[in-house]
Amino acid sequence: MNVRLLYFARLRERLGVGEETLAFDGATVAELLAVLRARGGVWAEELAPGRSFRVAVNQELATPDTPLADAAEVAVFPPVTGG
Amino acid sequence: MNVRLLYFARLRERLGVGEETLAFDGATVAELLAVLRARGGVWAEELAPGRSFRVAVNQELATPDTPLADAAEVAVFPPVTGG
Amino acid sequence: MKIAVQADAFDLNAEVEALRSGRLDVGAVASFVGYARDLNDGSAVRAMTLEHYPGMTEKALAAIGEDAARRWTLIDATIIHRVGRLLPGDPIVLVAVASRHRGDAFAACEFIMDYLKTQAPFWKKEETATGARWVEARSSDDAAAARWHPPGSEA
Amino acid sequence: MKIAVQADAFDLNAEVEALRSGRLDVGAVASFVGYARDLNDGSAVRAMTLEHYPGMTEKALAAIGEDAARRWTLIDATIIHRVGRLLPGDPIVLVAVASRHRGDAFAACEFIMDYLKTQAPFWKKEETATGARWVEARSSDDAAAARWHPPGSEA
Repeated sequence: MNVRLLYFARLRERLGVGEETLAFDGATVAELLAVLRARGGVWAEELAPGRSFRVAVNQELATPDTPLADAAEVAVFPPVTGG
Repeated sequence: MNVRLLYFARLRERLGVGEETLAFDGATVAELLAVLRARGGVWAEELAPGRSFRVAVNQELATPDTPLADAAEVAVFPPVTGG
Repeated sequence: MKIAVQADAFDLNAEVEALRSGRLDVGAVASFVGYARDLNDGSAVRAMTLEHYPGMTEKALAAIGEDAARRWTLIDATIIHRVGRLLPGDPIVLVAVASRHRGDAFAACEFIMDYLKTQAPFWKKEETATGARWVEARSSDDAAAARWHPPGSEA
Repeated sequence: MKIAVQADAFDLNAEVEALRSGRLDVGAVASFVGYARDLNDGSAVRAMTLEHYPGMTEKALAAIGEDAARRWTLIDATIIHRVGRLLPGDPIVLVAVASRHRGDAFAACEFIMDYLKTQAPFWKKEETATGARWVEARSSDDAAAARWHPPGSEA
């Protein structure tokens, strides 16, 4: 299946990409993050377990076990700082 | 000594007076209230112990034992309802 | 601190702008406006008249504001209360508090309103279909003010 | 409920009047405006740029407002957040809540701000003398939001 990935703010700048479409065979957010970390370099560093970032699936805040379906919109971003 | 008495809101209407100057020989708010109650009628009724009213001396909220000096401004009024 | 007791309406924008003007360290302004409602204690209200105790009113409002400034880290505050005859929908009271961070502004603004409701000498008389009546004080207002200073906790 | 994410400034008077217009049962409007400060974490800030996640932002703000409306007795609420480049002194966010009684308006307004700070996808990038930097999330904001929903208390 394909998922659409979005990156925001400091993570967008550090990863050097704002959005991408990724072919992905896993079932959860945790598995998707493992695929991204496997890219190594800044991906492994910024998305390491224990780093402070958030994931939203279809525009709702998600957890590692949130399931992913085909065409899911998955956003990865730093803790929010608005208001 | 003389004290200046002010009455507000429902008490002003019930007592039928907005202000008066009173010759008074006592020393505290409690003694002044006793003098006013001794007028009988609506005075005894509205200022009876247990009725809900407030006293300010020189524009500060007072208690029964607040002392009174000559020319004190003493206001008697219902619980406030502004805001 | 600006304290005003007036018959005229106030302008929320103008008051908030005056409160923070030239202060680029203001991160937060919490404000409250109280309005005359058309219904109170089950009766339709046609109008109300606000009476106050000139002299004591201004002192009481200033004391409430200074107390707030001691309890929280504030930059400035404005308290305006109207008097005279008001119609349903008319604004009655404005409290606005400027601070660096929002927690101080929110807490001080609510504190000022709670104390104003129980300590400042204003009285409302309502005109209803069955005649005029003085509004009775609410025990919920005493309870709101007591939240900030539980009996016996301080002098 | 009005939810808006916009580059333009907002008008506090106009928003508060729209919020309560034609509703004579409104007794209280609590509002909050957050401003860009000229100093943050010890550095002078020349300007800031607010980025957001279009689509999710509006949903998150609406969800926060609806949550407030379930917790308190509200008449209406307005939430406006600006995005794009802002200068010190510029207003960033407006939350205004109308209710019959002030306790509901104050609590809901502060609740919305606390949740907005931790749940709505906005990010600030500040321009300082030593370059641009992304603002780091504050643990005090998480703590403020957690006040309303202690861990483990509800689903």
